[in-house]
Amino acid sequence: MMLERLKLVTLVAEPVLEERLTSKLLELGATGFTVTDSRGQGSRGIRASTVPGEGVRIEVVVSADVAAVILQHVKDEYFPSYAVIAWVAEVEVVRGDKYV
Amino acid sequence: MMLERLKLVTLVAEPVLEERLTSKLLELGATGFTVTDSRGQGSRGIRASTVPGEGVRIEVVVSADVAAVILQHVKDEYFPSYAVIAWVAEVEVVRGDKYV
Amino acid sequence: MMLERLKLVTLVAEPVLEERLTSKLLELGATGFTVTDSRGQGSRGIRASTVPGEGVRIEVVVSADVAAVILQHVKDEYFPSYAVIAWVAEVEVVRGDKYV
Amino acid sequence: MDPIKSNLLSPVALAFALGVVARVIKSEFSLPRDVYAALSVFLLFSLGLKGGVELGHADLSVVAWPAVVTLALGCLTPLSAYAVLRGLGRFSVSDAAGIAAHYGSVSAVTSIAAVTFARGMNAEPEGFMPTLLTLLESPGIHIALAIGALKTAKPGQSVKSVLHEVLTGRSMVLLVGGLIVGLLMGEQHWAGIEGFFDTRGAIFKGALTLFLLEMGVVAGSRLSDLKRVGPFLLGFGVLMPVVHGLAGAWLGTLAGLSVGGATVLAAMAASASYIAAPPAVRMTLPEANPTYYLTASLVITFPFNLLVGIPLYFEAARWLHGAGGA
Amino acid sequence: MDPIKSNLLSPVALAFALGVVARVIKSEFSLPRDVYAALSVFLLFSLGLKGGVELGHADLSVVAWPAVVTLALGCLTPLSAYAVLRGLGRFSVSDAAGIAAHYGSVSAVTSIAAVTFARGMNAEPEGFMPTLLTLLESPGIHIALAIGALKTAKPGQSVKSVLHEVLTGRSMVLLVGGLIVGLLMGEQHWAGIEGFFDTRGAIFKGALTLFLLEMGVVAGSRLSDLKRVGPFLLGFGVLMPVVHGLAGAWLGTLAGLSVGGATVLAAMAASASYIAAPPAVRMTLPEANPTYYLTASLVITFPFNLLVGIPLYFEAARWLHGAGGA
Amino acid sequence: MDPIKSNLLSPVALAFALGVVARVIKSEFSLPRDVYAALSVFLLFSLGLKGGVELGHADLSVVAWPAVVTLALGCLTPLSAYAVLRGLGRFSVSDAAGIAAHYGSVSAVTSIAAVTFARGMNAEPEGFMPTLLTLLESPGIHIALAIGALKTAKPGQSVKSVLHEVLTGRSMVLLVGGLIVGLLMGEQHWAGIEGFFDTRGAIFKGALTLFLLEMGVVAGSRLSDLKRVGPFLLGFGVLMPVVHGLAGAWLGTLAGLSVGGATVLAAMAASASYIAAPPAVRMTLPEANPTYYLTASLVITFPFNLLVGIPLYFEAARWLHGAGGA
Ligand SMILES: Nc1ncnc2c1ncn2[C@@H]1O[C@H](COP(=O)(O)O)[C@@H](O)[C@H]1O
Ligand SMILES: Nc1ncnc2c1ncn2[C@@H]1O[C@H](COP(=O)(O)O)[C@@H](O)[C@H]1O
Ligand SMILES: Nc1ncnc2c1ncn2[C@@H]1O[C@H](COP(=O)(O)O)[C@@H](O)[C@H]1O
Ligand code: NA
Ligand code: NA
Ligand code: NA
Repeated sequence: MMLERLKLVTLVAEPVLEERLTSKLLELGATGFTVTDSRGQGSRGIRASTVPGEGVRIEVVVSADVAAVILQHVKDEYFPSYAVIAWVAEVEVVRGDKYV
Repeated sequence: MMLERLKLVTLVAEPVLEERLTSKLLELGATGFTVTDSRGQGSRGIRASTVPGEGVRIEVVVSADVAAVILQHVKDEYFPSYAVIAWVAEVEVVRGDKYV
Repeated sequence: MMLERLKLVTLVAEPVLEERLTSKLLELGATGFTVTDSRGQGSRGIRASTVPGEGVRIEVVVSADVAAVILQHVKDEYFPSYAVIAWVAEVEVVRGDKYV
Repeated sequence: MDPIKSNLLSPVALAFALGVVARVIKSEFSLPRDVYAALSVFLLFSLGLKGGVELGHADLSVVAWPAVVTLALGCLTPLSAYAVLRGLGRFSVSDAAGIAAHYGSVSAVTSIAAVTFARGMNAEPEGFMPTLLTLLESPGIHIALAIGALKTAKPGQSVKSVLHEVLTGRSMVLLVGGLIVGLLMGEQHWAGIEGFFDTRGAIFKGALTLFLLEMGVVAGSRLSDLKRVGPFLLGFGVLMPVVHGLAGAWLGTLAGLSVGGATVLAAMAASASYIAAPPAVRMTLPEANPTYYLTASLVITFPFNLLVGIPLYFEAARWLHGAGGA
Repeated sequence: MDPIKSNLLSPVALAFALGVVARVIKSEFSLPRDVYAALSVFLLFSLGLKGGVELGHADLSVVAWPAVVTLALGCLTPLSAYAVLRGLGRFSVSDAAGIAAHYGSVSAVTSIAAVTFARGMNAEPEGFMPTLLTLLESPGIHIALAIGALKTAKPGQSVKSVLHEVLTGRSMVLLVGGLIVGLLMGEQHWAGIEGFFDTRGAIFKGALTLFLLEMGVVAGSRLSDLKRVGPFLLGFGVLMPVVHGLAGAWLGTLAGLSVGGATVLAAMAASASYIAAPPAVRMTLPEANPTYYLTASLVITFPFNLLVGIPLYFEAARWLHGAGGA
Repeated sequence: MDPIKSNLLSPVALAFALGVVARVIKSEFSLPRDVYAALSVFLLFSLGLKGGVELGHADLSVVAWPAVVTLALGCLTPLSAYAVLRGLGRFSVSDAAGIAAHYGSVSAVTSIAAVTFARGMNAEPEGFMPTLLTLLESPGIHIALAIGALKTAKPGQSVKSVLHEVLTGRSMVLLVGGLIVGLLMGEQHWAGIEGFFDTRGAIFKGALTLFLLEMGVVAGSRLSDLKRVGPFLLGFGVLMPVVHGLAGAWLGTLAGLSVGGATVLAAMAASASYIAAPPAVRMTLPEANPTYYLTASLVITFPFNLLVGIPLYFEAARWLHGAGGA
């Protein structure tokens, strides 16, 4: 089967950022996203939400270019003041043309 | 430590498909699966469940062969009419022989 | 942008182990972790929790060395008697120096 | 106050409207998923229990005819809906069958609202209405799905597994299970829990109010879909219930139901399922567009019945009873 | 109606049966996890509060002997369970200790069902029963885990951390915390919230009914495990409770408890924990097979006590009181 | 019993303390997130409904002055808090504005606790207090955020979107929505659901007790943050409420409120928001340290008001009314 090589960007962020981040992702070129609720702990320990550690885990399958733009945006806009982590993995996607 | 190179297939699908998909995965050769609840948005915008965007995120660690069979099945059976996305990543698994 | 190549270790384990595992992860060198609730099925079928299949899915971004130590620990301490699965993937991380 | 106005100012109608408004002003407010589910468990189980206790007092001969007409409505309403959608609306087989499955089944909350309304009008419905509700829930779904399965080449899932799905679904377990539990436990045990489960009590009505607040949010979040379904379905979502409702009021009256009972049967016939039908249709008729059936049942027909339909069916039932001699 | 039959037709027993049936017919019905947790919070906290209010009225000298025999039961029941499982059942040390920890502890819901049952039989239990419940919860777990830890080389987790886990577990916080809050707040404040938390009220009983509906689902989903545990454990899950229950009824009567109080103490002794014990055992004795202890406590002993055991202990308590002169 | 002692032994105060203790002893106990959310929906909606029903009876001229002083408090309290934090406390603009937004807004639960307390002291507050609550919720947040936005270069998010966020937030929808629903539905419909939603009833008080149990857990889990905020904020979290509370009691009395009403207005002015303000501040002033504003409002000011502040404001209101002639 034809699989397309794409990037899977995963962001874990404070819940308060969910709506802002997901609309930005679409704006930056993502065609969709998947969100799950999470809890966790990090090194900076910004205890940002009423219950410390609550987060949203946002996954987005995108082209390498869009991935780079997303990461740059997250780094510039969110890393300085928010509890956010971002990582990228290589994935192969079925009908990947839909997501670029 | 001995790690086995295997495939991690991730499916995000409408909740109504959970049971059907997971039994099929086992039938196709998976030895297990992990499910989390998700919400999201996609390009096709089938507003399939009462609350649009609700989904289940199914992860399954399998051999490359089984991965191919699973993806083919999902593509043929579900892509035409259902809100489903599928991607595959390379992973290394502890005691990977258990999962093939 | 500078991205650091790191490892993403994912553990799916019985809920009863959450606290023990996450503190151990920090002890072994992880700087943080992200947890989501899951359900699933596996080959060993230890029906460990009141509701069979309930689990916690723990993700941790670490250096390759720490990843190896974590996997060894999980293999030695948890594989014999607990329902646990562990896999590792390659990821690229924004500001990855924070996580090593 | 006249029935329609009183109905529009009832807590359930106002709570539903508040939910819709909250969504229209883009509020993030919504009840947690699990709490919404818990409320529906409570409402359905209460309905079943109370119905079971009442059924214990009922004379079988009094229940027989209403049961027969209820089953008749369960067979006729999906057929009439299918015929209208296919013949006049030019919908595809899958879409027509999918929508018909919803209108052939029943919305428990609409039936509860009708019971509350009738009581407020001093027309206490028969105690065995929950029994009729369970009879009406599944036949319509199966008939419509059977049409769809017969007429389309590649059914999404075996009919048998979907039949099982519907018959063992949440509302069936709670309603039928509640009925049996209510029947078996008897008056004395019921007395101990009546203060909690009584469908006439404040807890039940309060839970219903909160449930409708969230239903308003859900309906409101699909409001934009109204544009996507086209004018035919808009009209269908209002007129089909009226036809089914009047048929229900008429058959109910013929079968000997009181004004209250005929009103509730009418509301049940007029209502469209939005709990049992959607997953069954989604699995069996994947080509049917969910936007059509979800919007029609949830965004058009449900609020129409809640706000306008129920008082209308009540007036019809009253008129039919008057014509019948009272 | 005779006690056993009346008990089988109580809402809690019927709701439990309905939950089991729902799972047997493979219904997808189940209460959301969080709602189930919330119900148990409400039940345990109500029990604690009410117990605290009652404890405020109690004479310390009246509580002393019952407390002593309760602690004695907390030490004896894990030992007897361990001896039987190891000696007769030939279970491994871990398995025997793991199961014994469950039977040495207590199921709060069984104790609540016993209170409700005794009241229905006009044998109001002493108000300080919740105090006894808290005394009985943890010793058994610790004794059994200590045996397991001493006899197996590699304990899963330090005994200290598990001890902490059990003593600060949800049921302990709610029961002990509720007791203290109830004691401190006094009658006047209690009057303001009694309508909500009263363990005799409809809300409490309704919540208990819903809780048991879900417990039925949980037990039903483990029903297939009955085949895996073997005939010995099946017999153990029925006979061990009877032995512990009769011991409880006898010691309770000796300690001066009323028929109702002795029934409840018996039910507590007979019951097996399925909230506090499973995680403690899972962490400390990883080699113990969870299928054994979860099936025995949840699928065998819990329903047995609920349906048959409680009326039996009640008859025993009545007989013991009769023999004792009344 | 004297007010303070009676207040300390109220179920809500004790439940809060129990929650804190549970966390201090490192218990894993906590209410599920969704249940906590559901309780707050119920409390806020009940408050709104009841307030709406009462508003229907109120004379507009009686409400006018209290509304004016409430709005005045909504403008003054964020300014005074900002001035103190910046001038005396030497906090950064962002931190000062972020904390001021919390103290300019209001904690609904504190206001509910004040209503319950005043009633217990036979000083029934005016029925339109929930109306004042809605007036007081948002101005303070907006004023403080505006200061922050004007004085810092790079605002986290457009002020417009945050204004929308606050005005359509959960508590606004439930309070304002509830008010309108309560106003519209009228006495007769209210009678049917009063047993569930009545803020004087046992269900409301029971839900409040459970809510405070969890609030105790949340506050307890942030207890260690007390060390991080420094002595100034500790003092601020106790003294600022007293100043705002006395101002509220005085202005309320001037505006013609009864002792009960003035107490509740004082408690509202003294309270710091922990539902509406935190996300608004987090989005608009990302440089403001959340540990400061969450610890001050949730761990210091909330318990202070709950345990000591409310009785104090009550005494002040009584004294002011006495001085005013009664
Ligand atoms: N090394 C890590 N691995 C996985 N998740 C992490 C890691 N570090 C932080 N996180 C997640 O990112 C959130 C914020 O972390 P931080 O900004 O470092 O305090 C945490 O609550 C975790 O959910
Ligand atoms: N590009 C994407 N990245 C991550 N998840 C996606 C993406 N596109 C779609 N999804 C997920 O797949 C579901 C269905 O998408 P679709 O079929 O494209 O409407 C959505 O609800 C998302 O959860
Ligand atoms: N092949 C697999 N792919 C993904 N998750 C798995 C797989 N096998 C097991 N799991 C997860 O690991 C848990 C324990 O599995 P096991 O120990 O094999 O019974 C299951 O409940 C699943 O959540
Ligand atoms: Na219908
Ligand atoms: Na026991
Ligand atoms: Na304030």
